[in-house]
Amino acid sequence: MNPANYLILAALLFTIGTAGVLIRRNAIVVFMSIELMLNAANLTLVTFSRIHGTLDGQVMAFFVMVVAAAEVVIGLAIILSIFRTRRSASVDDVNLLKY
Amino acid sequence: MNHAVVLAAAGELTSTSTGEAVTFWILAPVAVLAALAMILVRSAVHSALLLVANLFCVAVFYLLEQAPFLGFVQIIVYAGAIMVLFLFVLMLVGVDSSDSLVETIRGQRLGAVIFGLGFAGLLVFPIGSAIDGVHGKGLESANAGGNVQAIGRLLFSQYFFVFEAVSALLVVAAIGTMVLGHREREGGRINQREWMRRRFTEGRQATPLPGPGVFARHDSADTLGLLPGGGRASGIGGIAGTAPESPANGGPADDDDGSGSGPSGGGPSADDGQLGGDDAALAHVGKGEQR
Amino acid sequence: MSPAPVHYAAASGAFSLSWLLIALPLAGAAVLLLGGRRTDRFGHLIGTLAALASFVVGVVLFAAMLGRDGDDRALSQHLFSWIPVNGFQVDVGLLVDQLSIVFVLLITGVGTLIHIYSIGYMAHDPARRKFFAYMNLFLASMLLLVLGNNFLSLYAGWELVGLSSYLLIKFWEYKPAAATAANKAFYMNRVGDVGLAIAIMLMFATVGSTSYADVFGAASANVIGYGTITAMALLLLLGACGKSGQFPLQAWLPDAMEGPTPISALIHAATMVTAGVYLIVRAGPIFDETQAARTVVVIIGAATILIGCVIGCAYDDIKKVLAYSTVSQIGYMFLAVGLGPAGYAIGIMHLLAHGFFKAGLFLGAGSVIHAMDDDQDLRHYGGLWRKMPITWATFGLGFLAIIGFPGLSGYFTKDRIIETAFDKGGTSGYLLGSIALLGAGITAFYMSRLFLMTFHGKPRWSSEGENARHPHESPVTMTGPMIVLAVGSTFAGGLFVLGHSMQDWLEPVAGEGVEGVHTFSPLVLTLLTLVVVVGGFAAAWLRYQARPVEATARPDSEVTLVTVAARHDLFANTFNETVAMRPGQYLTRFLVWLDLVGVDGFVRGSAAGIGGLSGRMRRLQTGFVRSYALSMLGGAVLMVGALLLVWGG
Amino acid sequence: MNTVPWLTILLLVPTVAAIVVAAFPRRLATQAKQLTLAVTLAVLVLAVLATFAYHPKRAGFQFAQHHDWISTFGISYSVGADGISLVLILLTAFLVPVVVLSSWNEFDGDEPGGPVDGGSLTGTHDGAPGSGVGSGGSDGSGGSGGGSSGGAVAAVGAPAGGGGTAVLVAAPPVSAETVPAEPVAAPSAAAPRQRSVPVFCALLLALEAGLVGVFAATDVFLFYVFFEAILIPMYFLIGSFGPVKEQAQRSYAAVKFLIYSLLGGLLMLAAVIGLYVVSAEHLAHGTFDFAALRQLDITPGVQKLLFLGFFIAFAIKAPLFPFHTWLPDAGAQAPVGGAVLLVGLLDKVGTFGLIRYCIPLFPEASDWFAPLVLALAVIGIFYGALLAIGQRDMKRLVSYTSLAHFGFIALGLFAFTSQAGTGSVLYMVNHGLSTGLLFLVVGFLVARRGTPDIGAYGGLAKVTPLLAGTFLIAGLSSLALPGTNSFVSEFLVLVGTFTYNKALAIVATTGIVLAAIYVLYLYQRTMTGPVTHEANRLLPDLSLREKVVVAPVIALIIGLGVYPKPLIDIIRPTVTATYADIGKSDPAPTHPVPAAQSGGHS
Repeated sequence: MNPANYLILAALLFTIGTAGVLIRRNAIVVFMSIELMLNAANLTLVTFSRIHGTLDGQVMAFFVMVVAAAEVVIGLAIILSIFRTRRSASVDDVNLLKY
Repeated sequence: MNHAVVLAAAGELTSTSTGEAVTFWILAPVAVLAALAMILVRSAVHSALLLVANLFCVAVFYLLEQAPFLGFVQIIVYAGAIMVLFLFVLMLVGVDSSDSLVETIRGQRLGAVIFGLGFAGLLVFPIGSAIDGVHGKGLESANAGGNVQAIGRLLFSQYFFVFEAVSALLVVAAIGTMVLGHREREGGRINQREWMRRRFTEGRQATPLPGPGVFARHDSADTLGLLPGGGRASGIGGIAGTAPESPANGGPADDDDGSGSGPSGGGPSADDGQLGGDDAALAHVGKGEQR
Repeated sequence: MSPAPVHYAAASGAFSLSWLLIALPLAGAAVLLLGGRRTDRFGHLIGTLAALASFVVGVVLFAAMLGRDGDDRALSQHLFSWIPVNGFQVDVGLLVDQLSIVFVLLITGVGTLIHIYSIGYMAHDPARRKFFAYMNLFLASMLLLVLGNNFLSLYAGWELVGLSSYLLIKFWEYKPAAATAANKAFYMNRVGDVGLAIAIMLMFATVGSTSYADVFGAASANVIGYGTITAMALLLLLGACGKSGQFPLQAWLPDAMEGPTPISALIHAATMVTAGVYLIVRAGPIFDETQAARTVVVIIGAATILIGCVIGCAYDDIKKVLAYSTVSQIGYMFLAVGLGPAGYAIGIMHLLAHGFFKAGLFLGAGSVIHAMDDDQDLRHYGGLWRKMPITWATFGLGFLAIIGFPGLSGYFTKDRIIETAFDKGGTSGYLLGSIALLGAGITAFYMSRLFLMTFHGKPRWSSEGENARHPHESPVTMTGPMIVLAVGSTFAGGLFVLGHSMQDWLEPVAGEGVEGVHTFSPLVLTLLTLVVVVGGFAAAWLRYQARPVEATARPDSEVTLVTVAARHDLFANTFNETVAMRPGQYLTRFLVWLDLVGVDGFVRGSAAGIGGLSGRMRRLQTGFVRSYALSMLGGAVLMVGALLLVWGG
Repeated sequence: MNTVPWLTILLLVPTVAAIVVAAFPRRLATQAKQLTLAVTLAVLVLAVLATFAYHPKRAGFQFAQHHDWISTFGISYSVGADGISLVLILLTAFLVPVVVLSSWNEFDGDEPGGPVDGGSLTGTHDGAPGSGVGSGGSDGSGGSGGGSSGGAVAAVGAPAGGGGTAVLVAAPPVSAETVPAEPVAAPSAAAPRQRSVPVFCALLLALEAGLVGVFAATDVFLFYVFFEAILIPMYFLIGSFGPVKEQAQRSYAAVKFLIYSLLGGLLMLAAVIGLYVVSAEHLAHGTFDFAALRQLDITPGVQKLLFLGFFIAFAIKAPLFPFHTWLPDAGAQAPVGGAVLLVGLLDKVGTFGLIRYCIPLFPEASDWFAPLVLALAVIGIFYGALLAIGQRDMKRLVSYTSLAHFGFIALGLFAFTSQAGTGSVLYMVNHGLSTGLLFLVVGFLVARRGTPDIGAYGGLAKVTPLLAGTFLIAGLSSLALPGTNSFVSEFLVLVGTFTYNKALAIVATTGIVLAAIYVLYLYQRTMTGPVTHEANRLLPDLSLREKVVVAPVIALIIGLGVYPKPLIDIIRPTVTATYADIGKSDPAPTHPVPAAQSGGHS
């Protein structure tokens, strides 16, 4: 089966993830979209690993996952600390750093 | 032994290209729809679950692409741990804190659509045309002794340094979370004597609250149980009516200001407002006593 | 026939002292100016001594020159190299020849007399020392002008003379009118000087040097193209008109009467205003080559004669009348000089004669003004001859000389000019001759008017009442020079003309007038001028002696148009103002505005523009994370697009 | 080559003195002034000795010294003097002591006009933390100051108020000799702030050092370094030592001057680097050495660009027509001493640059741009004169007159004949003297009366005859009367231009009438006529100090007018060589005098 399909799928997922980041205001949903984008990237990596016939892609994907995990942990902690002081998890409320 | 079988099955699965194609064409739309739904659905929990669905599809794709290890790691780590973490935080932040889909920033949605499509178009068309017709060598040779063994060999040989760096990263992440999560305790350590004194100061609910389900349908941080007196219980030790910002005034409709205690233990850190309330009362009492 | 080829012998013997001529008055001026208050008491004596000493040196040089034979009287002395830049080698040197020694004698002679006169005239003026300092400065610069052997030193003298006239016109500085008159004089002189400067530059461009020897050598060898030499001559003429107050630039001379009277006598009658005539005669070889330039000179001369005479009749201020008479007399000189080699000598003769009698007239007027407590209005005079007999006598002689009473100097020199004008021949000859004749008539009229209104008729002043006048004869220091000048003005004419003495004297420098055919025999011509002069005198007699003179002039409405025009200097000043001054003011105001708004505005504007731009750019930082994410995505899309374009294509 | 390193000495003496004087505490004002005067006079003596040691006949740079500085880029500390730079160094050495002497007690009681209000120098920071004027590198002028408005900031005077921008001037690395680090005097709140005289003297010395450096440098980069270095002292002179009352305009003028010159400087920097690159292509190793760069034959296209870079910087510095608007503001707001140096010397760097760098380095481009420059020059002559006539403020008026004079200088430089070139270099010196004297006299008037507005004066000739006489001599020199120095140079410029292009010269010559108008009209409004204001009646005439200041300048004005030969002999060979190098020769007279004819002394 032609691997290009996977790549196109991954591209689509990545774009949807990006759109999610841009559109949603709830921090956590934004965060989930980022996770989706990471997944799309992983999918691309695995597909290329298959195309090239070496496992480097998969190792990369693996590392991506680990980094994603670390990132999620920190991200959520930040969201929580913001929520604790700001009483809202909306991304737009955090807009004091402006002109 | 049985996981070897599963691995082998996953391997056959992919070998017959037609099987792979069939699975792909079934799961691909599912994945896309799940993703689309995730960003469009109002409730955060629903989008979390949709994301889980998407993750599962991707996991299957990994399996299709001779990456069984990654597939299962995906399911275990991603779907299992990370998504649970999300749900957990969702619970803390407020399950129904879904935001209205009305866009506040002018031109944001339009821009998102344009650039999104632009980006997708750029990725798909030129790159797609470049990759088209390439069949790739497949991973039979690489996965010879089994995918996990091969990855393991790579991990501890070529990528050893990266492996160490990433582990360091994880340690840092953990510490980071603790730092962010930690909150200094305002007052001194509240020992048992102190709790008892608070419990019986005048005008507080001395007896324990009725168990969950007696009146309230559920008592989570965001939808608190109803007290007999009609007010809402505001988490542990809530005092009906007396606290200055008593829950009765009801903060923003969709999320009550009561928040569950932080996920990690480390002392009964009732939400800030509430604690504030006790202090005020205490301070009031305190002042009274000292005078 | 152009003058003999130009060669100057090196100055030797007495002539090596020629630099003293300039040095003495210059030293006098320096001592008086730098001396400050301490030299107040004897300042005027130093000044007069300096002038006298310079006169003595002049006479010595004149005597030495008489000793040499005709052709060997041009002696040049090199002083020092002034501006040595590759091709442009300018040295300061002195040229003492027939023409310049004549001028030296006139300048130092009349100058000394006027210095003596000023002792009396300025006796009660606190700043007398400064007056004598500036007078000495004037003498030095005038001598530099006439003695220079290089057009550039002539130009230096030219402007320094302008400066001293500026300083002396505004001598009574507290009078605003004097200051404006001085400025006006300097500006108009400067306009003339521009012409002279450009002429000198043209000389350098064509001949490669600005010294007389080279320029006249090239001119007489008619190496220079006709167009260039005509341009050169016309530019020199512009300079001459500026300095001598001729037709286009004559507005400043009457205003210069604001200065003290000795100054009007010395500078604005005898010496400075004749510098223009000197320039044309000195640049003879150039003017000989271009007929066109000479015609222009003649036209300007004729025009100025008429202008001077007409306006002279209308003014009641004694000094203004004399000023306009000077303008017209110099017109005569320009007319004579413009007639080519024939006229040079005659022009110089009239110049010298005029120097004497006009200075005499001015000093007489000064003594009258002095006596009448500085009142210069003719209508307040009358019957003064009894009170001031000496002034009456000297003024009378000068008056007779100027109108050309037979036997006196004016008669000889002015008639020769009229004669030469007629001898030019052809219609132009008749036209010019008749203009000169008409001029003589009108001159007779206004000079008689002035004389009669001042000295004869019923006195229109009173010795009592609030503006009481006590006319009295001036002290001897003032009447002495007047007498000398009166004597000079009677005999000078005869001395110069009879026996061609002056003509032969100037021949090597100014060339020999051809004794061509006379359109009228000399006798007929003399009778003709006499008739005209007597007619003018009679008209004045009837008008101002027979009938009583009104104390105040009739208003413009009752007076003929010509008189009204004459009272406003034939609208020369209004013309200058409308053409030059007012547009200049508007232009200045506009440019000041333009500079503030335009050029500076652009600078400030660009600064404000950048400020505004950055203000707007600031708005981009909305604070919303999502808009930043959008711009990042936008950037990514553009980058990928660009990369694909570059590599993908 | 000459053994005595004259130029380095001339450069070091003022630098060291500047650092020493800056270290003087505020109360030792008079000692500071005396030391400064002694040093500047010593520099003058040195300069004169150098002139005697200079051999006009010998071509090329004399007193040349060459030490590598940043060898990687071929930048070297190389100095050398030719006719043009030596004369301008002489002018610098002469004018600075005159300025020191003339502003001797300008800051003691400050303007007699009014008591010094608290905020004269404090640069009220209105609360903003002291906007320290830190310029990188060694010459941090340490301008930190207490926030409170009352607090006295004795710093070099952060030009606060509107222009309180922290001026981070990218000071060139080596500029040890520019404004020396000055200890921040303890802010004494009580006494009304007087401006620190030691700092004023230090600034003057630093400016003198910078100017000597600019004229002596024969390495293009070193020239650029000094070109920027002289901006800093001038900026502070204008910013904090100008008239007391107009605090806002003062900082506006200072900032405008700095940014305008910096803009020019940056363009020049680009051109300098371009030059380096071009030299790297042609020669094995890129260099900034002037002599080497002169031999390069750069393609006309590149030449035009590089020429523009240099030309715009110099056109801004010596204000030519469109770039002049900073001069009147700076001239009006600078202290009199500063204004004399600004107009007398700083602007000369621009015209000096034109003949030293623009014309020799880019001959074809100079030819190509010549019509444009000549047009700007002639416009400048008329524009400057007309604006001068229309001014109310005397200092602005004198600044505009120097715009007209620079028109003449630029005209002479780009007429490509040795007469015009020698004339314009001589004009630079003469303009320094005549406009310098004019500014000094205006300064005396402003010191007496407190206001530069012409309306406040009238009829002073009677009250102060000596001052009026000096004013007249300065005016006459400014309108180029024969007998004064300017006439020689102006006539040379006009004659040189005439042989190059007749029409241009004729138009320019008519400019001298306007010169007469603005000088005499000013003299008339201030000096002649009755005494209009009571205050004018008792103005003191020139004091002994002022006479001592004015006397040498007048002597030079008249001396150079009568006998300019020594100066011309120094300038002429260099200018002729410069023009000969780029293939320009004086047009021969069209009808030369037949040799036989000129018997008399030519």
